[in-house]
Amino acid sequence: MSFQGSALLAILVLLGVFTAAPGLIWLERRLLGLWQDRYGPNRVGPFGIFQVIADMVKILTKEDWIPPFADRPVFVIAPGVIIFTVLMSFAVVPVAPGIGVVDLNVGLLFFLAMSSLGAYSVVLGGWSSNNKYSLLGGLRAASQMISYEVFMGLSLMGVVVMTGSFSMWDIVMAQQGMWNIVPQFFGFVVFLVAGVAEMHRLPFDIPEAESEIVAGFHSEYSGLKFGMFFVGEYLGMVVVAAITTTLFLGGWHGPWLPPIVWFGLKTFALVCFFILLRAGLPRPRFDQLMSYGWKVMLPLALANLLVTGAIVVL
Amino acid sequence: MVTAFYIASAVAIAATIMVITRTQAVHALLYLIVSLLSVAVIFFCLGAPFVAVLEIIIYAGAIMVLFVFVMMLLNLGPESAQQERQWLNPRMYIGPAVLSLVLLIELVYMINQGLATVYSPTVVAPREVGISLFTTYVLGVELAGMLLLAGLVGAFHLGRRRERREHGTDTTTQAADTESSPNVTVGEDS
Amino acid sequence: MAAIPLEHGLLLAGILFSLGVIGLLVRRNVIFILMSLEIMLNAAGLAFVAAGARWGQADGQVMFVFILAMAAAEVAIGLALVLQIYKRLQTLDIDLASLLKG
Amino acid sequence: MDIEYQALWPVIIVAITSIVVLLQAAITRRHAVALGLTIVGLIAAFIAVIGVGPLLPQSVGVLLVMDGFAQFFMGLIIAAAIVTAVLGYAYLRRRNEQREEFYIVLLLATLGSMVLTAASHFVTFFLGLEILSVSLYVMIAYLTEELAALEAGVKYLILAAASSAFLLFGMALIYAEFGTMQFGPLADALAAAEDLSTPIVLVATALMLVGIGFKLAIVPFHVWTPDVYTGAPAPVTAFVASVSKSAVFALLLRYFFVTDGYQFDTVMIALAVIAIASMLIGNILALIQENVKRILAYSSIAHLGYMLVAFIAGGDRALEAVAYYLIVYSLAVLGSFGIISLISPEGRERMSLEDFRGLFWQRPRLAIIFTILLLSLAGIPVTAGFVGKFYLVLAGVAAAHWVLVVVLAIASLIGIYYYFRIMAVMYARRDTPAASTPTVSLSGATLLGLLAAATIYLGVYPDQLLLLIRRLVLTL
Repeated sequence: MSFQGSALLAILVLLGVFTAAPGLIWLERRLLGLWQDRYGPNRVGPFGIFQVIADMVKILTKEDWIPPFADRPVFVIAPGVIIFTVLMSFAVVPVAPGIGVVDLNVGLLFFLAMSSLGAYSVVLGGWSSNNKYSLLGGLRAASQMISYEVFMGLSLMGVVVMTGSFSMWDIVMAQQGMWNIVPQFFGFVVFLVAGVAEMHRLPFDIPEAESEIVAGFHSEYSGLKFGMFFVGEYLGMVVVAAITTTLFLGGWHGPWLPPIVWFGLKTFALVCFFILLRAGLPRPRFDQLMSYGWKVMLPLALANLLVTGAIVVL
Repeated sequence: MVTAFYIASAVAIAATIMVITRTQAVHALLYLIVSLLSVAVIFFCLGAPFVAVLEIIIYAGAIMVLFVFVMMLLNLGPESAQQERQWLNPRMYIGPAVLSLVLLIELVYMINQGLATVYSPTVVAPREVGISLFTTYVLGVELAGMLLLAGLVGAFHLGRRRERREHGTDTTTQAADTESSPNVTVGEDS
Repeated sequence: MAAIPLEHGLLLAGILFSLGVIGLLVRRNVIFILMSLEIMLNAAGLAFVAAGARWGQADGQVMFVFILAMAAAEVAIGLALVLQIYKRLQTLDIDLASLLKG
Repeated sequence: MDIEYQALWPVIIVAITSIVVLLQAAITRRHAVALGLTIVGLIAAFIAVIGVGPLLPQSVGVLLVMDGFAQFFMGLIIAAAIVTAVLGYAYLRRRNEQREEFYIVLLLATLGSMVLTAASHFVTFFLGLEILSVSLYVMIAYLTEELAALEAGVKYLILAAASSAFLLFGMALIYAEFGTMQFGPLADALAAAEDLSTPIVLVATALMLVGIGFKLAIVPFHVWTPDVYTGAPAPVTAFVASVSKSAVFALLLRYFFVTDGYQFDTVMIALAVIAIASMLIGNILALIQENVKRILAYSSIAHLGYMLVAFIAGGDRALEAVAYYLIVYSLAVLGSFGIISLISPEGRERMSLEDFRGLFWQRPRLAIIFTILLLSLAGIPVTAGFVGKFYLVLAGVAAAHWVLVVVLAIASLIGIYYYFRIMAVMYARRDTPAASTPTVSLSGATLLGLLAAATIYLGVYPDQLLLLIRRLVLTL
């Protein structure tokens, strides 16, 4: 892959991702409406499809206020971090044969690295706001994301053991015959749960938990910076969906349709699943979240890795 | 690659200088993270992609988060930065700087004398590192496990919060507070 | 891949190490001291990786992994102690915490 | 790749025991059970150390090598760990603290020390040292209620981590130059190199000596010693003074003997200066202390200096002398800190000289035991300390290091003064009635009696131990 080619692809992927985000916001609100037996946005344009654009205009024109008691530089950096890490994660996703930014031999680890850096955006946002609710949100985020990172990494190692490579492309190639979800079902489950926790989506949105700690880490944010957190969360959802598709659902593999469509469909289905989760599940308490992670997810991920390793060796 | 190496080196040095001169702990930590990230880039340039990513995941992503976590618990406000500024009189740097300079000159001299070999880094892929870890160094991995166990037990014991003992009475406080300590999140698997 | 002279890798490690030493000696706040220690350990790890790259062996990287494990254990205990000391003294000044002088 | 693990049973048993105690603490917290499991595990490991004898010498992969040398020091370390565990039981029984973790970290520290004695590779060298250090941070700061303990823990952590960083940097430079981290091949590479005075080797060795010197607490890396010895609980101090130093000294011996560190004149001169400084400064500073733990701390700096004299001499005689002296020294310091931990009531430790006034009239047996141990430390005839020091001097004389030997003699004379000062206080009459001392636990007192008896026995009949040392240690 030449440099120009990959740069072009990078731009295309970025554009695709950025146009996907507003669409997702609309989709989520409509789907939530559907599942919760109400309308959702339906005034601006047909099916409320321009609602997002209206919201965007509102967010962009709002005063971008930095509280005087906040730690300015950190306050400004925090929302940028999440956008940066999420977009970097897309670099290693193989969309279709030949379409993808880069094939790293440590691609999977690169994704984990970026998701672990993503924790800073929430943590620093919470700290720099200098507000007790934000601080609590930041503390919760730090412990939640660090803990769930452990299981996330462990749940993926089963796939790595089976494929014998950290490269995303190799992993997709290896799923020609059978998708990894079959032999790695428990890995899939753990990764999905950990993924939801990592991007702190509902029901694991403990760091922001409006009903307990106002809006947690982004209480003090407004305008564009708030928008970045907001968009970052949606992009995070897409990343996790895309990575799950790649690692467990056979990536672009599928009959009849062109690879890129298969990839898109699978990712889309997963995104809808995440939205369904939000519609269907209540938020757990913080200590429940932690003990669920350490007492259920960790043993499950370890057992999965152990069994996979044993089978591969034998 | 070579250019990337030198740029990353410059960034690493600059960021590290910022770390040791900041007064606000979180700012210093952010610079430290930048420094670690640029060291990761350097690892990549040196043909060691595996440790490059580990540097980000574990060093920048886990150990440093632990630092932030503790800083949030301590809630060091602007006063502590003020205090730090008073302590950090520029003159204080002179002595240690001279000492370190001597150390550095020694190192530079020695490195120039010793290894005048230009080498082209061969990429040592994760697979090779993994195979090496689990064959030759498998005992080392076990020992590293025991090391982490010591760290875990130690952090649990030392970081444990407990009720203050009542004066005069000799109540043994136990068990009740074993769950309340959130700072046992150090069980990172390497 | 183009050549990077080994001494430049080691040199960078040396510079970072020296900066860590300066931080260690100048700082009085325990948190900063711990950060300086991290800089030093990381520099030592960098030296190992550079050395491993010279010989084209995985050993340098293996050693780095062990250094990571050690740094994690060290920081966990160091920060636990910091929390206890702060709770007791309300300061992190290493000089104030000196009952034991002699 | 097949690795022969049979010879490693002692190490494996200690590792398993630590996990068993951990699980026990998770299920039910019983102090006595934790002690019992620890002792059983350590005794099993000790038996295993003797049992693996016929298999030796055996290399375990490239990382470890089990030989008579490792066997000898492992035996010493395990025995000292058993003593520490019993003392710790008596000590923690009187404290309001979660107790079981102590045994876990004690076992891990023992494990790290054992790994050090058998290390034949930088990786095990480093990991053994770190397991030991990390466990020691916890043991030193174990009583989190006490500010002094916390402070000692933080100081030790900062200095130990810094010294580890120096050590690592030195190792990295050697690896960069020679491309191997295993002691054996490294020795070959060193022998093959035409010019040994290249700066890189010297600087790397110097950096590594900083790391090792710190662990041995020799001048100028001794600053932590008095604070840590005073702040840490007495049984832990005993462990730091005996086990941690024996293990690191064993490693130093192996590293220097295998890679022939004696060929570097500069390094040997530096070591000689360090030895002289340690002997003099340790003893002189000990003179002005009013705290028994601090006196013992400074005296331990001096004792390491004595051992360096023999170490610098090199050869089989040095190995013999150092091995013998480490046994003698461990007996004495374990016993001395054991006394302090036994007579300390709940809460505060008894460690100022005044606390010892009139001890003889209150607890004659303990006072006599302490006297024997102090005499041994001072190197008075009939005690093991005399024989040990005799061999150290012999090694120095044989190598014709007259300056070192003379300094050793002068330093020992200074030392006698402060040991007798403690004794004089013990036998003096008290004017004011003493505060009641706690009941001394029977197991602890018996143990100390045994240590004192062994000190006398080795002073009168040193032959058997010497034969054992010749058979085991000289396999290096």
